[in-house]
Amino acid sequence: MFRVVEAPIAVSELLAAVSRPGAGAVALFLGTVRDESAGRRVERILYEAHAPMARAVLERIGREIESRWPGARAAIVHRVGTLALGEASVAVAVSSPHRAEAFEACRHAIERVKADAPIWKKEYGPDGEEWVEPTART
Amino acid sequence: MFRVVEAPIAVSELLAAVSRPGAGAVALFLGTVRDESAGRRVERILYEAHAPMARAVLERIGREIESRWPGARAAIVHRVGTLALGEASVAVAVSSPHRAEAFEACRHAIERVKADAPIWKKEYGPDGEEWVEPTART
Amino acid sequence: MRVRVLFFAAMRERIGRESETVDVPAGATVAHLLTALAHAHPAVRPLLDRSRVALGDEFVPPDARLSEGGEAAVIPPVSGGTP
Amino acid sequence: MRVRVLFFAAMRERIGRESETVDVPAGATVAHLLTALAHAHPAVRPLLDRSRVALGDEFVPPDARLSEGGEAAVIPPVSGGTP
Repeated sequence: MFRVVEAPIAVSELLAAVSRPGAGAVALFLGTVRDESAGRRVERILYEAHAPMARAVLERIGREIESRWPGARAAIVHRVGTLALGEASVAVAVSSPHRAEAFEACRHAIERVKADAPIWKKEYGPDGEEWVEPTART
Repeated sequence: MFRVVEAPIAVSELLAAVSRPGAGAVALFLGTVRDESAGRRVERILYEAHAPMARAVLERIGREIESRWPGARAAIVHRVGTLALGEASVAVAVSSPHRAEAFEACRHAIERVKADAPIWKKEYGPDGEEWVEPTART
Repeated sequence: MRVRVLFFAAMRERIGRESETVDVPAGATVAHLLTALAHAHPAVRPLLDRSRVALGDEFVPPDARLSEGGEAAVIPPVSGGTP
Repeated sequence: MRVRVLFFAAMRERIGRESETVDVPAGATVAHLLTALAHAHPAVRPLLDRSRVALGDEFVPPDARLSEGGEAAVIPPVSGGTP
């Protein structure tokens, strides 16, 4: 499951998508809208995507995960539109026979999403609005 | 939320328990029943706990996580009873301002659960049943 | 003095009960209790040797003192969590 | 030849539209296109300098060739995912 969606992300769908009898571990990551960014208050965030390419990039990342960690199965969903505090912008789920690989692969996938998915965010707060550019901060 | 439960684990409850406005990341880990263990086929697993102590140990691990990773919030639930293939035996959720800490703390928590929670599993398969002792294999 | 001992998992199955009451000398430690259990149940001695003991919610060392009417849990190697 | 160019996010807002059609010489590359865009929209030049270009679903290098009637997406620094 590799999707760019407008509705809230359904975590249970990702978990179901990676479920398999040989998996003993599932690692799930959610990126959520927080109330602060680089010292500024944030009230909501708009996510915009080059949707068809973004979907293809998410799928490519998933296939990469599955070939690099044998037995792993991945699902990645990114949401677009205006998100309130606490809402999830991105979800990555990876199942694997053992837990070390599930964690590593999930971590790798979210780093790849951040680096290469054509998706942008604009933060809105009391001080105005701003398109965000990536920084070195994790 | 730190619990030993008999009913299926409700992931959404753990996610809700760690949700907070300052969190930009949530890492969730699920341990699931897989169809193979040390080369033997597995059909189901019985989990047994020293429940009151297990609950206290889960809570202690959670507090430890929250003090070691400032801003982190943890939830840990372990299920007991007979579980079918694919069902989750344990769930750990950790929210944190940033993702690196969420992953690290979640990983740390599940290692601690495995080491110290007074919970045991008995695997059932075509070759019989066996209480499992831990090995070095992750 | 009398101490209630709780058994779990493989230990519970091999001993055939979930708990029993053990008589130990006043001032006895966890180490004393384990010795008494090994004598009473020689078949589980190897498993006892790999077990920890908890008083209440805490693992305790072998020199921890037991108390009259207290409860001690024998904790064989744990295997919760995940593969 | 004519190439359709897609703009997103800050680039889209500053240029004021989601796409435009650009005339480039036959056999032009992505580098040619970026030069043409920089001339047409000098205000976004710094942002263009930090942007990548995608043809279809793939990022391509500056020497990739454009094709008549094709579509090229200007991808400013991405910030999806998470804080």
